[in-house]
Amino acid sequence: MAVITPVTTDTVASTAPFWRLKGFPVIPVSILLLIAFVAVFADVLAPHDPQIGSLARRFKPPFWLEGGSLVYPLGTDHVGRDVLSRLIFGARVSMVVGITAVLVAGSIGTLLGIMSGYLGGWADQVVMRITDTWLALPALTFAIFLAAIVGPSELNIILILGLVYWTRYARVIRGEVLSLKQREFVRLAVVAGCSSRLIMWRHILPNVINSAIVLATLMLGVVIVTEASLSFLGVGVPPPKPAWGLMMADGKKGLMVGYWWLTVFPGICIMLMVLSANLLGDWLRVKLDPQLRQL
Amino acid sequence: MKQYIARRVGYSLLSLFLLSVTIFLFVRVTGDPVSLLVEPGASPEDIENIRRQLGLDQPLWEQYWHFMASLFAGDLGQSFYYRVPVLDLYFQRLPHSLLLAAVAMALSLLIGIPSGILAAVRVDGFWDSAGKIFALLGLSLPQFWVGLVLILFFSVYLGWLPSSGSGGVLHLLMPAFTLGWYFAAAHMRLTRSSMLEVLGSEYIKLARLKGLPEALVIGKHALKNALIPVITLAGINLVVMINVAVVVETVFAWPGIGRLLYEGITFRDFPVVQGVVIIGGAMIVMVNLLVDILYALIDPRIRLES
Amino acid sequence: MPSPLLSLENLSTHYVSQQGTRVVRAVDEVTLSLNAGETLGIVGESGSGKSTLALTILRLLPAAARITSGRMMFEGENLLEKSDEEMRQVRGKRIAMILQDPMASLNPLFTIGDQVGEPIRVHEGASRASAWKRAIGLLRSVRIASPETRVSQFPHEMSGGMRQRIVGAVGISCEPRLLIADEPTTSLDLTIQAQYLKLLRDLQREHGLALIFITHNLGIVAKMCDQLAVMYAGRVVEHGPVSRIFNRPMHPYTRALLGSIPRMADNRDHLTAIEGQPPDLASMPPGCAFAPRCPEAFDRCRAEAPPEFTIDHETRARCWRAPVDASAKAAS
Amino acid sequence: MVSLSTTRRGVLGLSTAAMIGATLRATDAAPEGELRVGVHVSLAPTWFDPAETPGIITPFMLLYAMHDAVIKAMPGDPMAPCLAESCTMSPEGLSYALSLRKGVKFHNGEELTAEDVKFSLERYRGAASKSLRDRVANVDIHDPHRLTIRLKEPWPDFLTFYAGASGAGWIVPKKYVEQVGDEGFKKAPIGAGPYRFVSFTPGVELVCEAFDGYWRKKPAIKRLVFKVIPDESTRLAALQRNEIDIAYSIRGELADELLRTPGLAIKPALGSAPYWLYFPEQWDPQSPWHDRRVRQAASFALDRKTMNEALTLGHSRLTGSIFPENFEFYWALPPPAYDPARARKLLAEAGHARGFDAGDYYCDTSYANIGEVALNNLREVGIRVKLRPLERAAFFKAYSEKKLKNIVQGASGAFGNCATRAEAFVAKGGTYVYGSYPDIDELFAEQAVEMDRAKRAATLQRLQQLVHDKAIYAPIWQLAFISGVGPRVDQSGFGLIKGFVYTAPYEDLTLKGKA
Repeated sequence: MAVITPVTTDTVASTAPFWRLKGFPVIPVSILLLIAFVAVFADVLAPHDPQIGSLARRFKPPFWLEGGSLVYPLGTDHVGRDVLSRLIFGARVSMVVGITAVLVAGSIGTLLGIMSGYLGGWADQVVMRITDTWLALPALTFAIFLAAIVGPSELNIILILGLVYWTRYARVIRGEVLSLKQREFVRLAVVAGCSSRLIMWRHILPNVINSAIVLATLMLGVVIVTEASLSFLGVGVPPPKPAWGLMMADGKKGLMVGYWWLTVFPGICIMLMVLSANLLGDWLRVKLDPQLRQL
Repeated sequence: MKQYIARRVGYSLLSLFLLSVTIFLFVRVTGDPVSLLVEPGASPEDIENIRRQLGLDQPLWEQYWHFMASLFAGDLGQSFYYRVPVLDLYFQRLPHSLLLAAVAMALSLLIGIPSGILAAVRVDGFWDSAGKIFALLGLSLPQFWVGLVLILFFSVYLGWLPSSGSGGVLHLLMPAFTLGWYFAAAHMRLTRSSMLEVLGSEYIKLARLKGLPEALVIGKHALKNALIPVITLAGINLVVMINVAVVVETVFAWPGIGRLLYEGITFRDFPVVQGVVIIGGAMIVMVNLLVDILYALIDPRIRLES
Repeated sequence: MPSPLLSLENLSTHYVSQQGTRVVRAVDEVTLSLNAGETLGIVGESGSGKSTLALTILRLLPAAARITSGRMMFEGENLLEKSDEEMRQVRGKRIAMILQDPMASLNPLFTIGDQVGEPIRVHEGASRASAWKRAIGLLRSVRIASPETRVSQFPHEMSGGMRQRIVGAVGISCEPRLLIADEPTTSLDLTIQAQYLKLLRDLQREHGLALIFITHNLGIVAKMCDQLAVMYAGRVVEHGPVSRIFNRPMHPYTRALLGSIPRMADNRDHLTAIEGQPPDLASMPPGCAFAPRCPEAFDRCRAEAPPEFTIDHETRARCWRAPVDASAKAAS
Repeated sequence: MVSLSTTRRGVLGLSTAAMIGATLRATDAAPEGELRVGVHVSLAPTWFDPAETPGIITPFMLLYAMHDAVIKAMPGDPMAPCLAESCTMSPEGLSYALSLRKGVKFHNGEELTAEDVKFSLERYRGAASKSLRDRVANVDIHDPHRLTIRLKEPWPDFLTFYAGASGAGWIVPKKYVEQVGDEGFKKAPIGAGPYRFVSFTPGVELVCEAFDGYWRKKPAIKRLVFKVIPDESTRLAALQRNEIDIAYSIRGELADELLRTPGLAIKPALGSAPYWLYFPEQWDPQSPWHDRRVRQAASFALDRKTMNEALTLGHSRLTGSIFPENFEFYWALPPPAYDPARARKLLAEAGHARGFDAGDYYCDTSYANIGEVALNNLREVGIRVKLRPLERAAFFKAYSEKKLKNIVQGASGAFGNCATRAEAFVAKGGTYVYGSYPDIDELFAEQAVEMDRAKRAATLQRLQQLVHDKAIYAPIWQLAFISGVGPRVDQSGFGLIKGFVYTAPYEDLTLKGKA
């Protein structure tokens, strides 16, 4: 039978589509929960200190290969650190970096997006000019400069990623606000004499929060992969912190030499996390978009 | 309409001005090119000498004034590292970047559009998931890793493709794929959502009511409409690709703009960084401007709103 | 009596939610028939299942909808037994439909000629050139001035009324036996609306079309239709000749509708004169769906849904009172 | 050139140079084949012009191919007369008489004369150009092949700078340069070296072709291609695929692969940049680093040998000095022993029996791998630090602006001698000096005015002793630069010239099967 799919409108325009999954995305959410679990209990789960190694036992392969042992189940890296322990602690670093960076970007972007969209005029001009400038500056360039200014540390990487990516939020949220402004309840609130601040806080924010959440899940992936690229360019999370992106950048040389476990394991972790976040985001799009709740 | 365009152009120029100040200051506060042109511990005389040669002994505002004045004269200055005009460098690299971006975009659309259509037409089916996940994978893996795995497999192991550099078509394949794959997810998503939107439209309903075969409904009526936003995005992304391919260009030793910029940053080659960022910014601002104006021409509501 | 062109028997279409827990009976046990050349009006409030019924006849339902029971006989064939491919060949060729929003029904990126001629090319295998020629003729027959130039223009170059008529031209392009018009005039202003209705009637006469006219405007029904089916909550609550229903409505809902009849001039979108809300189709009351709003409801109405009573060969109604009233009237 | 060890005064005889020329002179067969070199940095056109030579070693990679010098480092002789047949210093040290080799031709066929030598020296504006200009009075040309460089005052280091630490002694054709100008010269450089410039594509490659008329010998290989491949993994892949024959800078585990892949060879060359840890807070009485025992402990904690094995396959030279071994006035110090027990004991004596949190460990991102290992070593004895790798430009900016704290991992490959190195890194007021000791400053001031070389050497040795005794630095090593060589190469040229990390001299390189 031919299919006519109901007309749907995207809340988040153009950057990503609305997605339909059969029910709850069980696998992606389980993966994310697992990563979160590992991140929280890293201290208990990790068999070794992730930051300490010894050159005497560098490049040990995973246990099932010749020369590997169960002491270091997934092998050791170029400084002789346990790859499994680094992956486990890496979950924490990547989760913290990813989520906080998205929060930073999301808060700045949502706030400015709302102000820009609702207040219009002068405020709008300032915010939009800044976003234009930001967008014209390649993200990595910007990140390298910021890294040079503030120096590398986990916290600074979070700030950098947040500062690089807030504009994406600002643009989307502003667009949403512009259409919300035309809606009855906002007009009613204006007529009822609510202050602009109250309207933005009480009426606009709750209505854009869904889009912000959806965008956040999609941005999580972007942020984590960017973090890896920054490490590749030498301005990411500083070693010996076990971040997945850093592990990949550090281990990339090993790839050519047959030490595949150095990059493949963190690669799988990043891939699973990013894929899951994206699939969850796409599902949330459908769930959180009121226009799609009818069926 | 004229007024609208004039205003948008004005904003764009303002943005570019902000960009020029930002990049001018950024590049200066974050490092000293002289310390990179000599070994640490070089004699103060040599350092002073180089500083004078590069014009870094002048006060900041004077440097900025000089930079802006030359910019309006169409001169972006001389590279500290290469000691040749930045524009020369830029136009030597630009064809490579354009080529890479164009092929990468073609590959990206080749992945993104079919998987997007499949995802929209076969919602929740096997092909939906397969296409979706394939397109998303490009986004989920760091480019440097994808690049190295490709080199390892196609160059070292199979020996089919040259590992790096530029030259023939074969040189282009791996970097273009790596770059294109990263962007494929965005094109897939937009194709999918745009396709779904179009499929829900009245004219698609009518096309079906006419008794057209499904292939004709999708391939003719829906696709052509659904591709409009995708092509718009592709246009913007093409410009973006030219400017952000640092990682791919580094891994594959591709002599493009991204690497020029990256090396400019690492050497604090102020004129190169300023020049590349400003030209890149102008390109992006211009494309956005064009899109805005085109949409305004199509949709009068936008004009009223802003 | 000749066998009707279209007869629907006990036709039901349900929407099933993804989890399978919610079932919406959008079309429920509908029995209708229509003879060649006749016009059947279907009226009802928004959400009463009119449009779903139309799409059910064409088997062009959304993914979540299922035709759960019944038969659809068209020219002696059961449409429900046809394969998707066979069904596709029915659409546009033997049964055509004009959509609610003709303004949006034309693809903005293709020429008028292409879109009007398309069914001819697909169904009759006509060449591009001959389809083009036929399209010009069709435009002329829907009273489009200078069709030779219009044919190579794009939809945005046309006025609303013209696009409306072009959609009509698409509908009749393959000379179908049955044309379904789903509220084709709601988006038009009054003069154009009247012109369009006249056009439809002319076309019907010229081509011997059977017409199903879906509307909520009883004024139009009075002008256009031979038969009338009144739908409420997915069911046909009353069915019969227009003149009989207007003069002697059997169902309280029909009476309420007639009581709130808008004039032609009164282009209201909703029938709001009846108090209360239509029921939630997913959780229907056990009895008659109209009972909560019905001024004449009694206990049985609320406990047990009434079957379709056939009062005479041209009068059927779903109301416990109908047979009683009918006999009362007959007696009087 | 960084490699020069001692300054030769007096006559530089013909002997060594002539011998090298004789023994290495190959057959007169026409050059054939192509050698492709994978280069780790972007080649800059400034490097085609000796006059622009900055104070880094990289440009010499190209100078050795396209140009020739009056005197330059050659195999077996760090100061081999090349374009000069002899160089004689006058007894009072005020002038140097050069006698040029006859019949030397530039790539355009013109003969190299004393005019070109004078022009090149006067035109020179790169590193150390000010020192040269300040001290050189004038250049007298006697005839096309004889000239005298006169100094304003005796300058014992003249040859160090003229023949080594600058590009002033590398000769460009005066007539040609005047004709095409500086810009034109960079676009189509002409020199007197064994290879002539063919084409240059920025960011991609430089192509050179053998110059049949090279005075020393006819190069064996027809074409030289320098390909820019910035990523070292990609460089290795290109070498494995025989896309290139020589891959510069293959580090760490990638070098292991060179050993493992049949046909590939590893070519380590010792550069002259020592690496060290610096303790910028040692002058702050509040800081734990104020205690010399703590600084010594840090040095004892470093397992330099294992680090060397792991990161540079044992090819780096462990050192106990921040001065490179080939510098004038160098005083050899053995590398400190690896003795964690002693380190812990010293720490305990200093009141840190349980170790202490030592703050940050700053380094240049490109050498964070050293830092990662050092970090583990330090932690093992109880010095807990956090690695803070800074991107190169930012690192040196912060280092020189004295913004770094706790531990700094530094390095220097600057030209000069032990005095210049001490000036920048030890003596009061130096660019990278966060604090100083009066006795050292005194010694430094003393040597600066000492004209007697032997006395100056003694003073500088005492200074080096003090730097060691006070544990101002914890030196690590002189880093080995490891390159890979493919199966087609016979003589790769690595290590022929002491202290030079690139392949040279190019005319001596050969491919297999092609004599």
